[in-house]
Amino acid sequence: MKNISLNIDGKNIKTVERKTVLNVARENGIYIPTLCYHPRTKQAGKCRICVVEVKGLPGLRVSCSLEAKDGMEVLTNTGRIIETRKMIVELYLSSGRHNCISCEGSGTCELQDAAYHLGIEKSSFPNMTKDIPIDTSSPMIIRDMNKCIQCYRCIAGCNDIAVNEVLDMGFRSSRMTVVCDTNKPMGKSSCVICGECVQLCPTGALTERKSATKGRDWETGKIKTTCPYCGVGCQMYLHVRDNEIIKVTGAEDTAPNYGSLCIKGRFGYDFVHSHERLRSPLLRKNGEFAEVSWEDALDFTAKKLLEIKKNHGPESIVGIGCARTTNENNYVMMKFMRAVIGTNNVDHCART
Amino acid sequence: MDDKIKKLIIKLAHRFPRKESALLPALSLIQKRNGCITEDDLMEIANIMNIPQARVFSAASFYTMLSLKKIGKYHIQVCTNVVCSLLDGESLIDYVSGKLGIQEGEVTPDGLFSIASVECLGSCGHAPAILINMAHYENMDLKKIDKIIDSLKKGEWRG
Amino acid sequence: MNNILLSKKGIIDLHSLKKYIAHGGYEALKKALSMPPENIISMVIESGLRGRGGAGFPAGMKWKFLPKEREITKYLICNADEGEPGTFKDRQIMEFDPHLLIEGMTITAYAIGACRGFIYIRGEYDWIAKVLIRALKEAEDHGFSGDYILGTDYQFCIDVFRGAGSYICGEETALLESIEGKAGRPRLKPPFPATFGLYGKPTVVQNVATLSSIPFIVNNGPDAFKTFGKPRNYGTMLFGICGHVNKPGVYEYPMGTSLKKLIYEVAGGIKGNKGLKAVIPGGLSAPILKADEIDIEMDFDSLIAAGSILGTGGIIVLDENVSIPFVAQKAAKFFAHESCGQCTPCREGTNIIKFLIDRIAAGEGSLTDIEQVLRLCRCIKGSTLCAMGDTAAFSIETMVKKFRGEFESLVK
Amino acid sequence: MTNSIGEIENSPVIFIIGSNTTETHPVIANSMKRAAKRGSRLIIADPRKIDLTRWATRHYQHKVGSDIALLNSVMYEIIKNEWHDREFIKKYTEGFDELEKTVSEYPPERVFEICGIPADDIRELAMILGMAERVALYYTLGITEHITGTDNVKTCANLQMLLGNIGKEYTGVNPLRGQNNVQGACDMGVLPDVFTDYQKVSNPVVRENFARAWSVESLPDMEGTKIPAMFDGMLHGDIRALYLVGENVIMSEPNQSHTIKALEQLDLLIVQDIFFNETAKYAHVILPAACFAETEGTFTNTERRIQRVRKAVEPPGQAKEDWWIISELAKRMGYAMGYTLTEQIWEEIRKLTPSMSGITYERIEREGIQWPCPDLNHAGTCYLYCDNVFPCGKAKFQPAQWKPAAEVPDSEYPFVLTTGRRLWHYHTGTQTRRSAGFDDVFPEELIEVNGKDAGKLDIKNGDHIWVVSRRGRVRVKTWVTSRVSPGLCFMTFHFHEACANVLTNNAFDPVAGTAEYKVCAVRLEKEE
Repeated sequence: MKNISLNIDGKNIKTVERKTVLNVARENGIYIPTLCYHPRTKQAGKCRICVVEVKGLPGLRVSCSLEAKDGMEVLTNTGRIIETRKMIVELYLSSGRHNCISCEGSGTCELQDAAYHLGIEKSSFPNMTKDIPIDTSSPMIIRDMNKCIQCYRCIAGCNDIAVNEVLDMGFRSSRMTVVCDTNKPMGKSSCVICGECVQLCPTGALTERKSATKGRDWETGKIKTTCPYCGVGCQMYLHVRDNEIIKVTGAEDTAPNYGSLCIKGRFGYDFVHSHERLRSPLLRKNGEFAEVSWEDALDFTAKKLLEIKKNHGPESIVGIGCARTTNENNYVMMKFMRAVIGTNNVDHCART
Repeated sequence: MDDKIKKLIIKLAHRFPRKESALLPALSLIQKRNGCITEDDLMEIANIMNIPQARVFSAASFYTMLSLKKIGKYHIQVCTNVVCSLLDGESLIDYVSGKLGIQEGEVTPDGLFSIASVECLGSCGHAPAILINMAHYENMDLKKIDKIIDSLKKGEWRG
Repeated sequence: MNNILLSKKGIIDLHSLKKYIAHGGYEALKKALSMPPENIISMVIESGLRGRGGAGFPAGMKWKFLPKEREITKYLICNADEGEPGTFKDRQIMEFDPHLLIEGMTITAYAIGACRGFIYIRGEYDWIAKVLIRALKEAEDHGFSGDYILGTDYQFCIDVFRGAGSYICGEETALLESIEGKAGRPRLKPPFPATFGLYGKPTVVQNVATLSSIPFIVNNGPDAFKTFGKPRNYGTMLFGICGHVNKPGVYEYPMGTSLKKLIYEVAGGIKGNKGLKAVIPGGLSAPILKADEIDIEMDFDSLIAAGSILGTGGIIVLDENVSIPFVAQKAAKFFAHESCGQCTPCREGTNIIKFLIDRIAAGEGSLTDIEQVLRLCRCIKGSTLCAMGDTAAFSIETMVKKFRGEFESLVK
Repeated sequence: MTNSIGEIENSPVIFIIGSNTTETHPVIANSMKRAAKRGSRLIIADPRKIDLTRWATRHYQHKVGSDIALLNSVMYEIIKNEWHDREFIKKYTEGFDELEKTVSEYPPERVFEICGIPADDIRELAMILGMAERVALYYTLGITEHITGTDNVKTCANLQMLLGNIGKEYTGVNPLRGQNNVQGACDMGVLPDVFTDYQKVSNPVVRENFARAWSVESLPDMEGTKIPAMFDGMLHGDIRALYLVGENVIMSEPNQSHTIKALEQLDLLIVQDIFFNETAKYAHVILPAACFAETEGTFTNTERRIQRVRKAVEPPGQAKEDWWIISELAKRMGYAMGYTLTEQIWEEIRKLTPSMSGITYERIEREGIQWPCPDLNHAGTCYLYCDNVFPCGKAKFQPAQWKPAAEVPDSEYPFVLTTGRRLWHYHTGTQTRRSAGFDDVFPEELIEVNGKDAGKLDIKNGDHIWVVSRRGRVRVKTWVTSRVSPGLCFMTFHFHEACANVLTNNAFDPVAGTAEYKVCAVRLEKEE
């Protein structure tokens, strides 16, 4: 790729071609607010908050869709730009119900960020909000269209990334809103609840139902790990607060899934904290299971295994490993059967 | 959706370089025949053209000539934009509303009439204008509209 | 005048192929098919013909942007979606002289190598669509359209595609979306239709009057075309004059004709001999001109210089009794209703402008409301995805600025 | 997978046979749908009208268990039309003549009788695959869970070798692994005949190597018992103890009553799990294990990518990580493993596993690496056999003959039951059914029945019916749908209330030991 150099806010920047002005600016520590742009859904040009001025070009240009060219001179914070950005944030604030106090999106909300950076507390435009009922029909996702900023990211995610093709934009003008199928409640639509839309939503319009009130984003630790379901091996973050997983999000910067998950990976985590989890070793005594200490359980098991090995030979013992647990655990299991029991009678359900 | 319309839509779908181009013609066809587009129609069209239902809804809810709600057999649309209203077009809508006893967006109890105000009909040179279903009427006045509505009531209509 | 587009005005039954041919129709097509396509493009560039849809982009240049390769599928689309208040010129051609448009399209398609064309006509023009369909059928039956045009192996067929009620579909990329079976929302540009148009293929979108000028240029040569109008603004324009005039209608006059002349001579002056208050010179989205500003030549460049635009050439004449806040209300209602909703400044901005102007007109507004309208207009300009936001803001801003007194007299 | 997930999106032709990808591997299906949307040809051969067919260029709905016949016929047409890759075959393969001979018995007209796809459609499929520059083939358990599973896989490989679709980007034979670490468990040698990296237990050098590393005198050389044979062994009394780590065999093994009978014979059943599942009821001792979120380690995904698993929360109560439990047992049996961290285990693995030698925890901190990765400077391998070097020298065509399933419908059991999974649940449901919301979306098992059959039996959508096989009966709600063709039904094993494995046949493939979950004969009875 060809090297180019351009000037942003008086700063000479060297980069390579085929990048957007937005990305070049961000790579060089220049803040440009965005709402509809997301690296995974690419340029959108809808919210218009990322506008910049370019010498020689009329009007304002949206930096998310403007290709950086050699010799370009870009300004990102002129009076006109700031005035436009402020107007956009105020338009959102007066057309939607953006109340951060108990919003699940608070802390990760990109509208909140933009308002903060522009120093906007409230809109000076008249209040145009409509009271749209909150869609709670989906078992996993809460849709509060009062907080929707029509950025199209959920639609792009649903149609271009996950290709489930459930969402689209219905109606027009200020009545324009995201619809599921033929304007059905999400829970009655053909939505397969992959949650791609939730992950891409810049505000609190789409949130995880199970995570509600469980913890603010800044209160959680995020641990990157591998999904425990199918063989795709999606990379994801477990959001943890007080030793509890409260949310799962896809890891956007790594193979193989680049942020996508399915219903199981994204929402099937709470079995971890099920009250039905086994908490103590159990021994069957007179047909009933009784809680015992690890010492007792292990002593009993080891003794019994040694006894059977002695009386019936190692071949009378078989082990079934687990396609669900780690390589390390499986290796240790295989080693145990071969080195300790002395048999190759070890298998797992590779076939189911 | 009856089989006849379905066949027509399938035929439409083959007319264009890509099937989905028949979406608007298909929706307009149903609108014209049935006076509104039902949810079943939307799903059926999505099925025929193999496009997402949401996309069909997106289009059906975007265009003003398509209606997702039942409208009257005669849908009277009065232009209320600049030129027509400067030439007293707005009194037309009040008059029709009074005559039929319904407000904008309502349907008469017999299902015969509904009224809507619309943006420019492209008749600025012959303002004021109204559109009844697909028929244009230009240079309107109260007398003319009276006559039209009366003839519609009597079932003598050319459109 | 009626030199180029309405030259056959008044001929009875001109829409029939027989009549059209009897008056020299399809001669240009015959001539064109004997020429190399690139010569037609050069001819059109030479004529200086600019698009009559509003933007005024040179037509031949637009065609030149298309890839030359014959094997690449290309489309030609006629934009007949005139829907802007004050605009009713194209219907004049389509209704009375449909073959002129068909001939112009067929020549253009041959020049750019398109095999398929669409006439995108607004849904409300049902009867005109029927006229076009009938004319197309006749043209096809007689070898002027369809397969083997005039015995050559050139093929080009045209479909009439009806809109369903959306002003924004007059924007060329929204129009493409609409033909593709979607809501008509403009696309982000670039890419432009010339490289990524209908179904992602190179496409030319051209207004009815533009395409209908082509037969004249081919028949008479670019110089003949240039005898009308003035440098950079050659040819004639269809002016639709409406509102408070004695003889509203569509008139063909050369580019650069005086607005004053058009109102007072051509359209017979102000109705009821009243005084003139203002004129909207190019469809509702053109910034308003005060009565003392109408001594102006009607062409692309002169109007821009005067702080307005030629737009569609639809002239709305407002007499002295008209309340400008009322006109602003209508304009705001129109733009708020027709905004596709895709980008924030246009979607929310036009909605709030409408709310504020309604409030002012109802006598419940304040000076701050006027300031807020102006602030919105200022910020919307240049920041929207397509040109509609710009023009909406420009049009309303001008009304408020030029007639501020009227607005102020309404507020508390 | 010979190739990688990342290649899917740009593959010109994607051929999917026996994989309900949108439901079983949703995120991979996303790539396939994206590919289809941008113009790739998505070709599906599946007995059911699975959701992915909505995006498919073509769907060939062949009969369950007729894969070999169909593919052989496709190869018949390919060879007949000379669409095969002669150069590749000549240079890199052997056994083409045998293949040619075998497939010559499968003209499309004859195969129509077996698979139900009209001869012209078979020809069309052959043409699409044969004329394509590159084809990537994907399959899942629809190919393997048959008594001819091994032959089915070989036939897929034959097709791809015939077309030269091996060792290149956007090609390959790509099984999509059903469980998060089934690839890893195999790689780790949790199989009766191999150590890690598929090193044979029968090889004395290998045994010697492992014995030295593990500080034991010798290691057993006799190939061990596969799962299906284990249950037979329990019934015969040869096998007295079963150490079961994280498997709910009662639900997941075919022919449930047979499984229960076998477990009841044991002197010792050790169940190490995270839940008290259906199988735990038969245990003598139950050991509580930590789950994926409570442990450090690695998983290997379907494209051979070794990725980190990290501890996020503490295990509940006294639950412990598997490796800890196993090494504590070993200690009590006189063998000290001496691990304190999983990284130590991994270091040991990579020393004994040549294809993973280059992979360390540090290197996969941000993104996993695909084996083979023989040394620390190796970047990992996106697709195998890139120089057409095969482990066995030349790639060998292994032609196979079609044969019918072990149990075919008859007048008493007139329907074919095939089984699989649904998007909404996983495996035996131990995880998804204990996660909130899943039972709201899909609360109970549904048997898919075609409308024609339902009409004949007077069954309405939503009716509960009895499904009966020679091995058992379950009561289940019906879903009348055109997803299945007449004569075919579909169920899953997610719900213990109505588990398909009560009905399934435990006949298995003699080589792989995989049971025929995909075919058994059943009868549908209306509930009185």
